[in-house]
Amino acid sequence: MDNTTTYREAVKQAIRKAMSEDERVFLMGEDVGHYGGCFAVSMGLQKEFGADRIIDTPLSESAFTGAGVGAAVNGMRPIVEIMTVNFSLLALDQIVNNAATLLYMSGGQFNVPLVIRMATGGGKQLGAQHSHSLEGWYAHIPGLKVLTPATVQDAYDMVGLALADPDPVLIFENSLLYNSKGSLDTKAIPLAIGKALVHKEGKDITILTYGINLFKALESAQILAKDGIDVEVIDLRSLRPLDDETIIKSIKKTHRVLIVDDGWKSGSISAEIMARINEQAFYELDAPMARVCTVEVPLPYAKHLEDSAIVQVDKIVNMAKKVMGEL
Amino acid sequence: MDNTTTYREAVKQAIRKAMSEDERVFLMGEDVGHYGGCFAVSMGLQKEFGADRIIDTPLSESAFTGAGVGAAVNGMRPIVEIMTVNFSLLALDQIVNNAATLLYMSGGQFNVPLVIRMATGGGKQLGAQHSHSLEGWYAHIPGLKVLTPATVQDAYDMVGLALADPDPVLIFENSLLYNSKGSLDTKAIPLAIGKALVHKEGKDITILTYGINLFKALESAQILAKDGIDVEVIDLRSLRPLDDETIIKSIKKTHRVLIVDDGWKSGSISAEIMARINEQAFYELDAPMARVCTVEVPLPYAKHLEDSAIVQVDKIVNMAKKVMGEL
Amino acid sequence: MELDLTKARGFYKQMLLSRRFEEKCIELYSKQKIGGFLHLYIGEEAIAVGVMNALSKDDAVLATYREHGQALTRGVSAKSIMAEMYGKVEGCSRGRGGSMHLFDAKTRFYGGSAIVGGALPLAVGVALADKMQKKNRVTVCIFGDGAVAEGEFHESLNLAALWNLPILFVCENNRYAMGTALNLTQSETDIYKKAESYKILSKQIDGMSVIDVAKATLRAVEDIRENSVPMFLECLTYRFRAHSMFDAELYREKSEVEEWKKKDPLIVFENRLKEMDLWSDIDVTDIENEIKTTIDEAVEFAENGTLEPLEDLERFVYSEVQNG
Amino acid sequence: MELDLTKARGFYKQMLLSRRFEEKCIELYSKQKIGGFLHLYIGEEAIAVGVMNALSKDDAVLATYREHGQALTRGVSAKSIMAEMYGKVEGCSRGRGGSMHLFDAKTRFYGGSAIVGGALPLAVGVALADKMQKKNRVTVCIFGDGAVAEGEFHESLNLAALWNLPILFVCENNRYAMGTALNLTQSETDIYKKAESYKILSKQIDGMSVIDVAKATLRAVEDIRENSVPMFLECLTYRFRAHSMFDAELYREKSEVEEWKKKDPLIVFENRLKEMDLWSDIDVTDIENEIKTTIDEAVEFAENGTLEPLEDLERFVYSEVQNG
Ligand SMILES: Cc1ncc(C[n+]2csc(CCOP(=O)(O)OP(=O)(O)O)c2C)c(N)n1
Ligand SMILES: Cc1ncc(C[n+]2csc(CCOP(=O)(O)OP(=O)(O)O)c2C)c(N)n1
Ligand SMILES: [Mg+2]
Ligand SMILES: [Mg+2]
Repeated sequence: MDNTTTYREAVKQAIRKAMSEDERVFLMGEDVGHYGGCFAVSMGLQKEFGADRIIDTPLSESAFTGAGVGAAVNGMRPIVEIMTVNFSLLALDQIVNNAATLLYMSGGQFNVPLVIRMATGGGKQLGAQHSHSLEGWYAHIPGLKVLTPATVQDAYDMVGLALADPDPVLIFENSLLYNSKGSLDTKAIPLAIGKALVHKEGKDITILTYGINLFKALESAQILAKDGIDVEVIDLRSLRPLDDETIIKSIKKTHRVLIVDDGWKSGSISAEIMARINEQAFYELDAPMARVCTVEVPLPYAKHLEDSAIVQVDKIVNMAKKVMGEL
Repeated sequence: MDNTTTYREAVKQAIRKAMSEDERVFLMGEDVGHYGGCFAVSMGLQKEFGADRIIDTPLSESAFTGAGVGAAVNGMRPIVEIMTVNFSLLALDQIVNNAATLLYMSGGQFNVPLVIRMATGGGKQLGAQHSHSLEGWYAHIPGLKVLTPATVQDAYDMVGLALADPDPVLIFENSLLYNSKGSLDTKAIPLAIGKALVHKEGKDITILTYGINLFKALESAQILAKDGIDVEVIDLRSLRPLDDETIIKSIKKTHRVLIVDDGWKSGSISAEIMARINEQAFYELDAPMARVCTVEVPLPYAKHLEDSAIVQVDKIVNMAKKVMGEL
Repeated sequence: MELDLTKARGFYKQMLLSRRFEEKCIELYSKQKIGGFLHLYIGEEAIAVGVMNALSKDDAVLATYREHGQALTRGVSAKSIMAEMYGKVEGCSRGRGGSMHLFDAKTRFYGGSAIVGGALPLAVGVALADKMQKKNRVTVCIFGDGAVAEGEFHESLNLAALWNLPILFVCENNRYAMGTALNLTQSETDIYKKAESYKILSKQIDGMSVIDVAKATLRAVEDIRENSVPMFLECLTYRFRAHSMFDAELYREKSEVEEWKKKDPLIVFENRLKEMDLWSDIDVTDIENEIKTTIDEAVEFAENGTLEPLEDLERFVYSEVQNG
Repeated sequence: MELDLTKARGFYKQMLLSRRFEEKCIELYSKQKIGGFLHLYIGEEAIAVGVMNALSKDDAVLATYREHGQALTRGVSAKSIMAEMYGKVEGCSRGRGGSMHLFDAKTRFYGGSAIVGGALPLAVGVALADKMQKKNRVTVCIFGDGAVAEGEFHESLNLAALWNLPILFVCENNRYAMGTALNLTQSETDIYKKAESYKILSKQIDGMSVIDVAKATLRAVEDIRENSVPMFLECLTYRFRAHSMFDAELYREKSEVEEWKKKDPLIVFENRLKEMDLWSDIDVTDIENEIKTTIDEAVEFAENGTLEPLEDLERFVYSEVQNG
C-alpha cells in the first residue's frame, strides 16, 4: 500500500461513501458547502450531493448541533461539523443536556445516532480561543463516545464506525493532521469503537497516547531505542470508552507507563488512565506513572511560547527516561 | 458557638456584608430579586439594596455571565448566580473562552474579578437536566478557581474570599446543603483559597472529599471507627487550585487513600488527585487508591435509582474497608 | 372549524382531565408519592387542548417541564404519566424522567425538556428530518415566554425560517418566567412581533379560549402542510398556581391572580358553549365521573407499578442494539 | 459634523495607514514573520475611521479578530500592534494574543475577540459597569454580519435594551461570513431591522463612506450620552480580500469583488473631497511618506523586540497581585 492519501482526503472519502450508500446521512455546519469546509474536508461535496445534503449553516452552533440531535431522533444520520472545539462550547447545552441524556431520560425510547466532528489542538499560533484540546474533557460525559483518529486509516474508518453507532459519537480531528499522509485500505474491516491499538510492541515501558501525539510517541520510541529502552506505543483511539483491557495487558508486561495527552494536565484523560491503572494493576507498577500534557495556560500566540506549552518529542523522551529511573 | 445558622443564611449574610462594604459588588441572575432566588438565598436583598444592585435577568445565561465578565474588567465586582450547574453549560463560552482567557490573552492587562455562584448536585429527584455535579469538570480549566463550600463557615467565608480575588472564581453550592445548619463566626479569619482542611485526624486511611460528601465521610469515619479504622477526613475546599501539600502530608501519615466525589467517575477530580498522589507520593502508598463517585448515568428521577447512583455512606464505608484490605 | 357537540364535549373533557389530574398530583405530591419538581399547568389548559386537537397522529410535539396537559391531550395515557411520576418502570419514561421529562414514542411526544429553550433546536432538527424524508408532517414546539430571551430561541427561529421548515412554534406567554415578569425579561413584550423579525408568520391569540387556540392552530397547521413554512403563535395565558411547589409567589399580587381566574379556560369555554346553546347538552357530571375513573385507575396503576431493579441503573446510557 | 481640511486629512491618513499597514502585513505573513490567522480589513476602513473619530478618549471599544484598523485608529500604536504580530513582549498583548487578540488598556481597547459574537455580552457588561458607576461613557461593540445569527447577539441586544445601556452596536455587514453569503445566514437580511425588534434605535448606512459613518456615529454617540440608550448601526461594506490567508474564495464571483472595489472607501472619500474642493489641499505624497515612516518604524520595532523568556509561560494565567 502506498502512503499517498491525506487525512483530509480520508475523512472526505468516508463521508462521500456514507452519503452515497445511505440517504439518511447528511453533513451540516458552518462553511461546509460553498466554502468547502474551513479545513477543506468537504471541498466539492456540495456540488456532488447538493445544498440539501451538504448544508451551510449560519453561525449558530447551539441550534444546528441541537438540530442534529433532533434530526437523529427522527430518522436521519446527521454529521454535524463544528469548526473547532473551542466553538463547541456554544453547543455544549445541546451536547450534554440533550444528546447525551435523551435515551436515558426517555427510558430507552429515543436514541440519538448523531456524529459530531470537530477540529482540535494547538500548534498553529491561533491563540487562546482557537487552540484547545478538550477531547479528554468531553470523555467525562456518560452518553457520549469520544473518538480521536490519528492515522489516515482511522480518519476514514471512524466516520463509518460513528455513523453505524446508535448513540452520539464525537470525532476529534487534530487540525495539524489534515495534511499528513498515510496508506488507506477502504476494504479493511475497521477496528471497533473502544479498541486501542498497539502500534509498536515493546517490553520496557508503555506509552499511551492518541491523536497527533501518536506520531510524537513513535518518534520518541525510536530515540529511546538508541538508549536501549524498548517502548510499547499504544494508540488509545477512543477516549470514551477507554480500552482498559489493552491498557492493563500492556502494563502487566512493561510495568511502567507514560501517558501523553494534548489536554491540560489537571483533570486530563491521563489522570483518568492513571486512576484506572492504579485501581486495576497497582501491584504491577514498578515506578510511578507519568504524563506529558499541555501546560496549563490558555494557549499563547507567540510561536516559541506555544511550542513550549504543547507536547514535544523531547518532553516525552525525558519523561520516559525519568520513569525508567534514568534521569 | 451555636449551630443555628443555615448555609443559605450564611451565603446571604456574606453577600449582604460585601454589598454594604463595597459599592462595586452587585448580584445578578435569574430570579435573584423579585422571586428571592430559586433557593431563596437572596430573599429580601432586593428590598434592601434596590433593583439596580440585585438585578433580575432574563433567561440569558450566556449574556448575563458575559456581562459579568465585562463589568468585572470595567471596575465592578459582580456576583453572577446561575441557578444550577447544568444551565451553566449555556454560559460556558463566556466562562472558558472569555473569563478564563482575558488576562492571559491581553498579556496581563485585563484581569476578571468575577464571582460565579451556582447550585450543584443531585439527590432531589430532579432528573438528568438539573442534577449534575460538574465542579470537578470545571477544575480542568486554567484561569478559573473552583471553590466548594461544605460548611456554614465556608459558605460565608468563600463569598468574601472569592470577591477579594482578582480572578474569576466559581463557587459551587450543593443545593441539599442550603438547609443545613452550623456555627458561623463572622469575625474569624478565613482560610485562604487553595487550602484544604483536616476535619478529623486519623492514622489509618485518608478520605479526601468536598462539599456535601464531607458529612457523609465524617459519618463513615464514625462507623469505621467502630471497626477500629481510624480515618483522617480532609475537606478539599478548593478543586482548583488543589492543596497538594495537605494531601501529600496526610498520605505520608496514613499511606492509604479514598477519594469521595460527586462527579461521574471517569475523568473525575478523584482521578486527578490519584494522579498527583501517584506522581508525588507513589512509594508512600500501602494499597491501591480508591474512589467513590457518582455512577456514570444521567441522573434518573426515580428515588431508588437516584439514591443508588449517588454517593452514600455505605459505599464509602465499604470502599474504605476494601482499601484497608478488610473486604 | 366546526364546533359540534362531540368536539365540544371532547375539548371540555380534555381540559377538565388535565385540571383534575393535576389537582390529584398536588395531593400526591404532598403525600410524597411524587417527588422532584412539579410544575402545574392549571389555568393554561386551553392551549394544550386547542393545539393538540389540530394535529394529526403522526405530527410531532416537543414541550417543556410544564407538560402534563400536553402529554395527556396528545394521548399519552394517564396511567403511564402517573406511573412515571411514581418513578415506576411502567411510566412513559420508565421512571427515569419524572414530571419534567415525559416521553412517548408512540405519539411522537419528544419530551418534556427542562432546559428552558433547549427543545427549540431539537424541534428544528425533527422538522428538518421530516422535510428531508419528504414526510408531510408538522412539528409543534411549545415553550414559555421566558424561553424567548435565550439565544437558542433566536438561532432556532432563524434556522426554521431560513430553511422553510414545517414547524409550529407555540409560545405560552403566561407573563412570568418563575418570578420574573415579562417586562423584566423582554424589551419587546409583544412576543409575536419578535417572530416577525425572522419573517415568520405570527399571531397573538387568546390562550384562555380553547376555540381561539384550536382555530388558529388548525389554520397554521394547514399552511405549514401546504407550504412547508414555519409559523408562530403567541398564546396569552396565565399560570394560576405557583411556578413549582417551592414558590412563595412574592412577585405578583393576589388580585392579579384573581382577575385572571375569571378567565379560567373552563369558564370561558362554558360561557361560549352557553352562547352557542351547546352547554345544556354537556353532561358535566358524567364527564367528571369518567375523569375520576381515569385518574383513580391511573393512581392505582402507578401504585401497583414496579420499581426498576437497581441492576438496571446503567441501562440506556447507551443503546442496547449495537447498530443504529 | 464639520469636515474641515485637518479632519479630512486625518480621515484620509487613518484609512490609508490601515490599508498600508495591512499590505505590509501580507508581505510579512508570506515571509512568515507573522503567524496564525491574519484577517484583513482592506475595503472596510471607512467604518473604523468613521466610528473611532466620533468617540472620546475614555469611551470603550470591543472588536473582532478583524481589528487592525480599529486598533490603529483608536490609537493603539502601529509599533505595538506590529510587535504583537511578531509575538514579541513589546506587543500590545505581550505577544500572547497575535493578530486576533489586540488589547490595550490605555485606550480602553478590550480586544480582539475571536469567538464570533462572543464580545457582545462583554460589551453589555462594560456598559453596565459604566452606568452603575455613573460614568458618562460609551461602549462601542463592533461585529460582523455573521455574528447576528449567534444566540449571544440576541441575548445581548435584549439586555442592552432592557437595561438602557450606553452602548453602540456596530455591525460591519460585508455580506459574507467566511464563505457563507448573508442570505444563507439570515432570514431577514436587513440587519438593522432585527435590532429594531428589540426596540433599539437602528440605522443602515453606507459603510464605504467615512463621512456617513462618522456622522451617524457622532449622532448616535450624542444620543447615547444624553439618554443612556443603546443604538445600532448597520454599515454596508465589503471585504476586498479573502476571509483569511487560507481562503480560496470559491463562494463569490470575481466580478462582484471588482464591482465593490469601485466603492473603495479611499476612492469614495477622494471623490467626495473633490466635490467639496478639499482634495487639492490634501498632500497625498506627504501622507504616504509619513505612513511609510510609521510602518517602517513599526517593523523595525517589532524586529528588534524581545521574545518572552520561556520561564514566563505561565505568567498571567492568574493575576500577580493577590488582592483585586
Ligand atoms: C436554561 C435554564 N435556565 C433556568 C432554568 C430554571 N427555570 C425553570 S422554569 C424557569 C422559568 C421559565 O419561564 P417560562 O419560559 O415563561 O415558562 P413557564 O414556567 O412560565 O411555563 C426557569 C428560570 C432552566 N430550567 N433552564
Ligand atoms: C463561534 C465561532 N464560530 C465560528 C468561528 C469561525 N469563524 C471565524 S470568522 C467567521 C465568519 C464571521 O463572519 P462575520 O461575523 O460576518 O465577520 P467578517 O469575517 O465578515 O468580518 C467564522 C465562521 C468563530 N471564530 N467563532
Ligand atoms: Mg412563563
Ligand atoms: Mg461578514
